[in-house]
Amino acid sequence: MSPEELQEAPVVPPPAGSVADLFVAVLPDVEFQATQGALDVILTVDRGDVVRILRAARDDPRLDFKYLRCLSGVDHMEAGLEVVYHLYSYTHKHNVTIKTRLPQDDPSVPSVTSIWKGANWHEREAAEMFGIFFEGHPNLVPLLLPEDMTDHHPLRKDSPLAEIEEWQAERAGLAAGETGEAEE
Amino acid sequence: MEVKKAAATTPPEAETKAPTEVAVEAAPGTLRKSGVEIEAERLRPVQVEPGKALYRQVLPGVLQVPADLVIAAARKSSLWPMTFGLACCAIEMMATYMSHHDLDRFGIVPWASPRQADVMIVAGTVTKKMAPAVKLLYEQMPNPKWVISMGACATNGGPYTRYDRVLQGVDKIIPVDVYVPGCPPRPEALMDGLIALQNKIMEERKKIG
Amino acid sequence: MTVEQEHELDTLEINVNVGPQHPATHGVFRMVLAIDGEKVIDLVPHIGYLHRGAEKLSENLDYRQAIGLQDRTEYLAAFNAEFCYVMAIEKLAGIEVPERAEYIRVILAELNRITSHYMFMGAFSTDIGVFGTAFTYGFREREYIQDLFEEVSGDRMMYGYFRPGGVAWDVPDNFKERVRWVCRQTRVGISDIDGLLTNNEVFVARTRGIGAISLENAIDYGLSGPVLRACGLKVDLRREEPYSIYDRFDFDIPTGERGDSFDRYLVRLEEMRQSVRIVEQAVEQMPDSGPILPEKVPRRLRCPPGEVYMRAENPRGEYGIYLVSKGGDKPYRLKIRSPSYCNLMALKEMTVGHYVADAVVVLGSIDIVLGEVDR
Amino acid sequence: MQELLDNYAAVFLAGILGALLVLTAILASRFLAPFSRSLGKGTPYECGMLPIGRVRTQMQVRYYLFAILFLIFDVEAVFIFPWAVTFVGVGQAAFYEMVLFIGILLAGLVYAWKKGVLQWR
Repeated sequence: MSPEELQEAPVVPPPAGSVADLFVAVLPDVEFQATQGALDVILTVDRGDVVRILRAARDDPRLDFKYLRCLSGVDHMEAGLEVVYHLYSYTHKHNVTIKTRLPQDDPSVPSVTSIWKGANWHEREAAEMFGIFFEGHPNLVPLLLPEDMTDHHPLRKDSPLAEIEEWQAERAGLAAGETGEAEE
Repeated sequence: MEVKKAAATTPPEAETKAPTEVAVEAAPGTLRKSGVEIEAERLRPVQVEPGKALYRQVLPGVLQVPADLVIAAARKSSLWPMTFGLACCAIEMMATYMSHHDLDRFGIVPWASPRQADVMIVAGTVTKKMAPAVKLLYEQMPNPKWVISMGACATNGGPYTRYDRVLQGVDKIIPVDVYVPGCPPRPEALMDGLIALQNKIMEERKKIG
Repeated sequence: MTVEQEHELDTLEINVNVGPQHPATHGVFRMVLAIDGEKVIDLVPHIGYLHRGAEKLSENLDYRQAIGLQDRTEYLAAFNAEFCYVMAIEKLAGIEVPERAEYIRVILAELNRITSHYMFMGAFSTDIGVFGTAFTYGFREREYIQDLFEEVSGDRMMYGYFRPGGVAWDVPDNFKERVRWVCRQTRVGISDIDGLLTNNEVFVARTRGIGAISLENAIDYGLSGPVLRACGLKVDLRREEPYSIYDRFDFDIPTGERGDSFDRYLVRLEEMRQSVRIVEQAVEQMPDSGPILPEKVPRRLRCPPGEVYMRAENPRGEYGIYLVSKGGDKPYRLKIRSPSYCNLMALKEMTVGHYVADAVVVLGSIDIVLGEVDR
Repeated sequence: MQELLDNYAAVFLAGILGALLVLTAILASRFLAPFSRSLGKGTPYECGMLPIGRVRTQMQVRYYLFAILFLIFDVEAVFIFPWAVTFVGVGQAAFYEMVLFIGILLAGLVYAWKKGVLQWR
């Protein structure tokens, strides 16, 4: 998939009365672009007011997004890194996806562990897999990689897959069933 | 196993040094050792010492043959595997232990601690974070010990072999006796692997030492 | 021994390492318990011992090949994982699934939920001390269902049977009788385990009140599935956001009151009965013939650019697939939101304060699958 | 005298067989198993990880109480076994003596229970 073939998703305005309008009502001063994804509405927000909009999303009774479904990082190569928050409300039964775009050279975004305790490991994983720095995260230590491996970000698009090494046993003459030379 | 160990002690250092080291040197000359380099020491193959049994020195040669036969028959009919389930193969291994495919009839009793285990069935993907633990557990097992590499992941990385955090085969760190193919191998395949191991124990009874 | 005297006898806390190779950690999960005598003071979980990069590899496989990795990521309920991944592609590419394929999928996914819960029953009761009995019951019943899976998909665990748009090939002719037979056998199996465990005082004494978590904390940690329903919230994705054809079946959603280990066990036990009910209804309503794949699905599927977060009700909770496609035949980014990963975050909250022996019971009650936690 | 000797002969024989069993068990493994000292073999088993924390930490004092209570009731069991074996032929008086013996220890158990020693606070 050479980079030129990558096409961006078309921007489809969400239907009237969707969650986007609720957000406009609750936070009139925060500007965001809203598109209609395959299942739920997607709001792209500047990283400065991510915490503000997410805290309002959780606390405001009209939105009431108590459940942080999923927090993931996406690597868009030159277009920078992206952090995606999926939220769901048990009372109003509606969904929203909030995204922020981070520049490639300074990928840092304030942490949301103060809003949801459930974001802790998601952020640690995004940090170690993409190199995104979450300010204010209590314990940003690699989770899936060994603790002392802080400079290796496997999920980045530029980190290559491993080559297939030779199968150990054939070369060292220890293939299964082979009893080796030295007689007892 | 005995000769394998003798053979194993000479080549691993020389030859197996190549693949794991080559992958490491590629890292740029960063000031601080990169995480991957720190990891390289942990992934060094295990140093295997061949054990020396007392009865080999004491008993005259002609008496050793029947003694070997009896001891090997005893060892092969009570193989205690260490419960060492890593991934999906572990579920299939448990299905093999349980009543439908019952392994107890072979005298194979799963045992949790390495101190009383004879066989280590490596069931699942060995990642580079787990490799030091696998090595330590292998070293902690008492000496007539064997290893069954169950499934494609343990044999050479399986479907995850192209990911750099996965060790491409458990035989990079510990010597393996029987490879059981499959992803996951059917319970019958695992039983076939265990029977192959039993035959191997009978064949190599003179070398177990 | 008055409380003041006790303070002069303070002791250093001991770090117990319940490490990667441990019979009670259901795989390669490691937690370091700081204990003071018998009480657990602190718990530090370590995961990543089975991190095999399913997400990274999926970015280099095309859409059909990545189905195999989904089976191996959630290896106790592989049909459910495939179901969620395949529906994510269908939502993105806008593929219509024929009726018969939908029914086959629902039947197999629900039966797989039952096998996963059987595994839970066995493992959970072994943690408590019912060594082997419930394990043997559970695996004996699993074999019956796995035989059916083998007849349908050709494999016992790694099926690779669902395709974007339906299922790979048609089911054998005696599928309906076999499913009815398996349902009858499963009802017997469930009553066996129910009789063995539910009213067993030792089982209740070891699990009632252990590892309880409040509903607010559960939502805050993002818990989902039986662990959340045990806290009393009646939430099930098959009823909340009905996907596929789950809105055609009537089944009720079991919930607990106190959110402790015993309620989680009860919720899962009742869930098995509801799954059997779903399967029986699905077999009755299933059309006898009809296409199992839409005609126009190209072999090398190319999804239009866009993104979707598809979620399905997995035996352990909400299994989500966040699929970003940039128009090629390979997923650009595939994030697997695994329920065990999120449920495990609350482990420390549930365990601190209990005895050391109960730490293992709480871990067992969350029912984690390490392939899913570490991906 | 002869019959006395026979009894002791039986006990003596049982002792010999017991010792023989234990010796063969230990010596056989020393004699047959191929021993090898490898680096990792000596390390304490900690689920695959290198041991963390100090080994010689002070134990909680409560464990001492459990140990003592166990010791008392274990020794009591040792006294009850011979009585239980010769229960029929030993006559009425021995029965009441044993009931008294068990009663005293039961009082000790009730005292410990009320003191709350059995609960791990």
